[in-house]
Amino acid sequence: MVPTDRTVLETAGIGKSFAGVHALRGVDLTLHAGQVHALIGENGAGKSTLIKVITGVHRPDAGRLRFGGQEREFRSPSEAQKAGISTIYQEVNLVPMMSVARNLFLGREPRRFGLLDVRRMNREAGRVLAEYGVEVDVTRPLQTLGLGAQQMVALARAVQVEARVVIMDEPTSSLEPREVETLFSVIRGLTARGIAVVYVSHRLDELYAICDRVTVLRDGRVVHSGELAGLDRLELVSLMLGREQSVVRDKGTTAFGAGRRSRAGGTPALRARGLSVRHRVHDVSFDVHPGEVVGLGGLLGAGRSETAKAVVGALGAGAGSVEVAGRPLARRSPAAAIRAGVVLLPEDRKVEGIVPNLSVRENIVLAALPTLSRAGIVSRARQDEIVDRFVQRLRIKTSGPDQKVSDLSGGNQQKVLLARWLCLDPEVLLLDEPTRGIDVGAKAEVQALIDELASDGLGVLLISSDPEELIEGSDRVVVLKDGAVVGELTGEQVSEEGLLAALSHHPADECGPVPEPEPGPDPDPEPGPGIVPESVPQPASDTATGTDSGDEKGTAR
Amino acid sequence: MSALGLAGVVPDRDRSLRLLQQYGVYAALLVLFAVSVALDTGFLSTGNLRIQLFQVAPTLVVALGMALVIGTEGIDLSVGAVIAVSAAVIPLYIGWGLPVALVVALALGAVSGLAAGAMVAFTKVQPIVATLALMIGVRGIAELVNGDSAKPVTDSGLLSLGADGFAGVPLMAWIAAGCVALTGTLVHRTTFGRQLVAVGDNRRAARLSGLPVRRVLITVYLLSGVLAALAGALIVGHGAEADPANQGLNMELDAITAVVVGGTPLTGGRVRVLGTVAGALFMQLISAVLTQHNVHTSITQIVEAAIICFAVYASQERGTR
Amino acid sequence: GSTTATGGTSASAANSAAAQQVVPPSASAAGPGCTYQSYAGGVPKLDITDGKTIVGFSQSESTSNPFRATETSSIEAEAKRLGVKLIERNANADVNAQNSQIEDMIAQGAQVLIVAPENSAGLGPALAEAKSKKIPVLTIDRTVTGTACSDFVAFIGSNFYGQAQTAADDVAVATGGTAKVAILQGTPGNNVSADRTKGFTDEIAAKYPGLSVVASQTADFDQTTGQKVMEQLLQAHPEITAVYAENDGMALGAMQAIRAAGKVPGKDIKIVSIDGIQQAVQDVASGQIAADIETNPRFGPLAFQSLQDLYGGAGVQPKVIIKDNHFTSANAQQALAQGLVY
Amino acid sequence: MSPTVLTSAVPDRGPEPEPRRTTGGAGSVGRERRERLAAQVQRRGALVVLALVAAVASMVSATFPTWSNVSAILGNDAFVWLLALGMTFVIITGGIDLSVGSMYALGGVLAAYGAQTHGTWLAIVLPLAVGAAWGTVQGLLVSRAGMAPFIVTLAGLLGARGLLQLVTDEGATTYLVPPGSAFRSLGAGTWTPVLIVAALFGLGAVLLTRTRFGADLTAIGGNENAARLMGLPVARTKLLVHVLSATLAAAAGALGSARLGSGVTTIGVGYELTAIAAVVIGGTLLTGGSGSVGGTVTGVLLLAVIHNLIDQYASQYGSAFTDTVNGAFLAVVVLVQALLARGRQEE
Ligand SMILES: Nc1ncnc2c1ncn2[C@@H]1O[C@H](COP(=O)(O)OP(=O)(O)OP(=O)(O)O)[C@@H](O)[C@H]1O
Ligand SMILES: Nc1ncnc2c1ncn2[C@@H]1O[C@H](COP(=O)(O)OP(=O)(O)OP(=O)(O)O)[C@@H](O)[C@H]1O
Ligand SMILES: O[C@@H]1[C@@H](O)[C@H](O)OC[C@H]1O
Ligand SMILES: [Mg+2]
Ligand SMILES: [Mg+2]
Repeated sequence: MVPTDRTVLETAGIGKSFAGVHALRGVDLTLHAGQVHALIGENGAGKSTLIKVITGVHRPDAGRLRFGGQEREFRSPSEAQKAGISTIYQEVNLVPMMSVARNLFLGREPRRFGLLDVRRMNREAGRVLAEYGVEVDVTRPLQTLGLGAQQMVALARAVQVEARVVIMDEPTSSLEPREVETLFSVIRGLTARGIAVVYVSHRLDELYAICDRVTVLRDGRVVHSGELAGLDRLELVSLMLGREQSVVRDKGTTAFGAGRRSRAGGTPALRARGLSVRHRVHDVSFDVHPGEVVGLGGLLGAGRSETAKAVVGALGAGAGSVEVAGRPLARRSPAAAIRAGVVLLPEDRKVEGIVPNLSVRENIVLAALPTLSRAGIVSRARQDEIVDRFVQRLRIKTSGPDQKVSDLSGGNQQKVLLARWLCLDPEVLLLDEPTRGIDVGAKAEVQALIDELASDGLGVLLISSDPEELIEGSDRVVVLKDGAVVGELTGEQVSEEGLLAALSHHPADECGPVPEPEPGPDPDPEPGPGIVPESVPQPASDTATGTDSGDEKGTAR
Repeated sequence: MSALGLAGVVPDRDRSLRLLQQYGVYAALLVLFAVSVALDTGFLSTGNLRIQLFQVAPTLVVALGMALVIGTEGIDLSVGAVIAVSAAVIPLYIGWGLPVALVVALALGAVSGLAAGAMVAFTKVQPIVATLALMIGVRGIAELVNGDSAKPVTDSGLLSLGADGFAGVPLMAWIAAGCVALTGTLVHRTTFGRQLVAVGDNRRAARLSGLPVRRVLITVYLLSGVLAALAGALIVGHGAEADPANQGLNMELDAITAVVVGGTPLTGGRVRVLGTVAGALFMQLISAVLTQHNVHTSITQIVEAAIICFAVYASQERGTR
Repeated sequence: GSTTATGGTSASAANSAAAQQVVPPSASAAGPGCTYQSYAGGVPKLDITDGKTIVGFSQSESTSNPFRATETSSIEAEAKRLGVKLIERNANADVNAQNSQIEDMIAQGAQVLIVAPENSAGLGPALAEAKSKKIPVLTIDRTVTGTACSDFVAFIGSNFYGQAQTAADDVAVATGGTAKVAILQGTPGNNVSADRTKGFTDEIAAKYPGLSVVASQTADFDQTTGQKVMEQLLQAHPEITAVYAENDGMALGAMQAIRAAGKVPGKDIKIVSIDGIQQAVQDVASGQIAADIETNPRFGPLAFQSLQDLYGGAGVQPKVIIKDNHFTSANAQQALAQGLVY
Repeated sequence: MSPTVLTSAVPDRGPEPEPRRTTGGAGSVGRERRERLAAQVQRRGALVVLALVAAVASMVSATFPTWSNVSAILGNDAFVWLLALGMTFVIITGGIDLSVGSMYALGGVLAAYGAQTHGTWLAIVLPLAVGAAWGTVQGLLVSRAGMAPFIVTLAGLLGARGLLQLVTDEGATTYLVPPGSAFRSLGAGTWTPVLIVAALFGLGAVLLTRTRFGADLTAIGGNENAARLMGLPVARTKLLVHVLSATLAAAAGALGSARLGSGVTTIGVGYELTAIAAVVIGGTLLTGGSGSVGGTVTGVLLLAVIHNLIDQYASQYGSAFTDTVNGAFLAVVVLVQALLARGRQEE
């Protein structure tokens, strides 16, 4: 690989607190040219804050920043950008109503005679995005894309810039393995050109696949910094969580138990028939039985999120019918669905989930309010009881129930949303990327929780871009493609190979060439091909990765 | 970077900034009051204070409704016209007794509010245009209903509502205070209040969380209409005349100013009831002082503009960087 | 699209009973009047009562003001009486709108225009358009800048400056020449307000050293605002003994404020006002208002007479100043009884 | 940063990933075209309504389609439409400018003052300079002090009126544009105003759709935070947008006074609301992020046509009736448009 020891960026003693919350305390970080530096830690550890301090979004309370051999302080993101630091922030930060092409080129549009060259812009945008595996009409508003595709656009945008440092805050949280692979090859291209990359992710496999060095943050402090190669997963996790390795050892990549069996008999908890949403979902039908976890599989933009939304009637009047425990849902609206016991944890927590200016408490009880109040007056005691219970149960890291939810870290916001739904005691849970952006510890807890809820008789529909989570968590998997069901995996078929097979299967009415499922790999009986495809050269330091996923799987069973 | 030295200081500055945001309106109000008294000690006389309460009450009542609407990220330009409708029907029904006239006026306010709410909730017309259409049309209707021109009102009940006091404080002020208490309870204690701010803060999330978004929207416009109609009755009572052509003109801007000066952001998701009271009082004091000191209209307007900017700047939320 | 005016019901009666009287020529300019031959180099002769000629009437402000309502219905009633085809517009106090409305009446076929201008300045485009189409324009109630018998036929209306002088005289009489006066001004920027302020202050400066103006604030010709402003002024200046209101609405508001301050209008504080609407004249009769100077809005008969003079050869004087009534305790009751008040 | 960087962004790698299609099958091409057509109709709802109203008007009224009627609308209203042009920019950034009505009046007074005292050059320079300065102050308060545009420009509405009254001696002085002044020719007739205004709208459209400034302001309205994180010049753009709007309003007032022949002090009251209505009717989102100059043209024309019709048919029933019809018409127009646009948004 590229031999480097050139320091590009260096922070010393960075401290930052928000209204009494110490988000960062004395953080030192050193980035080397041509290396990928992993930044990891629990939710709320301070990763995003550090990135925002470096790039001029926040002003540090203490500490120094050296960049390109000089002491610097960026007063705005644009200053940092001009200096050569390109950043993909944690939540997709693009302009939803503008076209895909416009978003890609904002601020550096090609011009001709002083005016924007729109045709060239669209042409180039189409070409660039195609290279990233996103083939869409680039004149469409960005918001019509799924979150994953939006993330790819943000990525393409960030690496277009001539930069010396590229920072990626959870770039893969909504990506499928295939997109992750695309991202990796992009990163390799960057390091080859001597660019330093900061990589934040809660998916440990990714770190081993791509990172050279690692810095672990805990409660705003650096608890470890060094070569990644020398650390095994267990050490890494125990560093992050601040717990003994022996305690951590019992947890695998996923915390789903193997005890449940599909219970296909009886009245389904949820019965969806012929769901259609204009242009997006076509005649989708499926059942979810009590105690069953049904996965919804598919590639980016397959229409999984839309299917889930269609179930609760969030997309307006579409065709199809929904029955909950045998009773048809007469009105199709989120409110009606919730009353019937069907709740949806949306994928885009920023846009569709949190109510940013309300407190943690108010966000948690938001949907449960009517049941917590008498004659329209809310009972404070009953609220507090619920809030306390869920803050503990989900280990929500907050300075208190009165903290503004938008001030929580991304992962903790996600937990608040989960709490909002769980405190309703629903019959059917529709979970769209429930562990998106959640740290390993919490992820395991959420997964265990899903298990537990299912064993208690809930029906769960699980959407996850993490195939491992999908496979291990689901009793059955319904596979979608272009908004239609293309297959269903049951029993032994519920495996990554089965998923790939279903995805490559083509319904009869389709024409055109049959697409290859993945570039390269044969359906491999060995575990974990979806996570670390063979086409990815393993990092040089790789001792753990090759066997890693296998090991983890082993421990999980 | 001198940040190291600052480390201890920054949180304190943060804190005082936040305090300023929280209590800035009240501080500004106090300062202004002190200035008024310093300029003329007669300002403290009960007679003068009564006058200020008389004048602020209708604006405050309207502003409360406006604050609710603004909390949902809306705006209601029709309040002035609703005042006019209220003024138009009171003389027509006062013969049946004050209660009947009041009920009719409030009901019409509710109808107008319902129309605004329905447009906003069902057809997604932007609030500013929906209520602009009502602002024009409803005033036209008020003038049509009224037939001719301003009418004197002589009903003793209504006049006493507009001029008498209880415990030395004008009835109008008591009524406004009652509205403040109710609005405060509604916003801070009830499910509805919580839903209102959620709808204003993130409507999509509110909808996906099963909140009755439409009902909330319709209700706030309806309340705004009813409160405006009530203000109309107070204005008619205080002025002893009903003039649908002129009463309530510019009231929408006065109310919005009071709300915003009081610290409620126009972007929704937050309602400050007491702040609105302070905002209304603040604006009242400014105009009182300037009028009483016989300042020219030109200077009055310029000074008002400057003070609004200053007050809002001092009390606005500033992002902590 | 044109319609024959459907005049107000009671307006016709009032129209004749209290129709405008012209101030004797000494006050207005004498000399050869304006005729269709001399107007802007000559315009076609018309018979406005032939049932075919279209007369356009442009009203400047909302008819919710009794002055405006009476003015409009007076024109409509007279048009109906004469069998004139009338089309009309209301500009709602917007000069731009008044320009386009006048032009659009021209497009609709208006051959003569009666215009109540919103302000003295700003009707240039409409007047130019009319002139280029050889359409005479008669202006009523407010003046416009320009040349009579060229840009417009003539002006018919009150002398606002003179009204204000009379008001000052009335204040002096009512208070015995010594008073602290508050002025409630009309809408700022409006030339009626300007004249009514200047006439008043000029007059007391010239004649009444005992009258001092302690406060002068605008109340936008509006009753509610008049009350508010007066309430404030009474707090700051308890010594006020007289109020001059530039229209009746503000006077009515001031009375309410005076009562609320525990004083008696007409006794503790003398009020003089302008316009002469019913409600105010009743208060004159009951002694609460000292005097009210009329602004007579019944322009119909005089306006159409002037148009007939324009085409008939008798000619129209450039400035036809009307004789406004002057209501005092002596004649108010009688005027009310005779239906001379609008 | 040249766009050529693009080519090097993605490194070569083995097999190209299988491109994914949004939609399956061949029939999808036609569907997408239809979809787009529908979207166009929805987006241009105001144009559809305008066409309908104009068609009906031409059928029922003999005067409506005549040139003299059209020129009565165009000549007198066109300058005022510039307020809506400026407003379009402000609204697309997610802001609002309530001061334009007062600024329009102030611009007119200043121009007349300039023409009367120093001649045409001052009549042009003075209002533009004051407008730009006023817009700068408002823009700074919005962009640097982070204040809500609504409140800043509401204060501006008051303040500019106050300034106007100060300049005119509380409205007592009226400045006249001397009859022979060359300045007058800027506002005379029908064609001059129309051409000036059309040119400015054309420039506005280019500015909005074909320059970085236009792209930046749209992005700011769409997601200000993202725009900031993307490194766009947020503060500068917001400042410029307010300068643009105030300057256009002052220019409109100046041109208006060239037409009216004087600086009318009472003019412009409530024009801000009409301008906002025109912009919004034209399909620009009040919340920012999306809008077009063409839409605003449609909006102003639609309002002008409606007023013209109401004047013709409702005037004889009095101003109260006219107001009622006016409000009802506006409500119907926005409702129809909202219904047309239905289904465009997801919820
Ligand atoms: N603007 C803010 N105001 C107050 N507190 C904040 C703010 N931003 C972050 N915090 C707090 O700082 C801490 C660190 O948050 P940060 O977003 O950096 O975490 P993170 O490591 O990125 O977590 P995640 O993995 O969940 O994204 C958290 O406790 C969070 O609540
Ligand atoms: N290549 C693509 N990648 C991503 N999204 C695409 C792509 N092509 C089209 N889209 C659009 O993105 C939207 C995504 O739909 P939806 O969110 O339901 O999909 P999803 O299966 O949940 O995918 P995601 O993981 O992106 O959320 C669809 O409207 C689709 O048209
Ligand atoms: O009061 C009247 C005013 O309202 C009108 O506009 O002009 C004439 C005045 O007398
Ligand atoms: Mg983070
Ligand atoms: Mg999805």
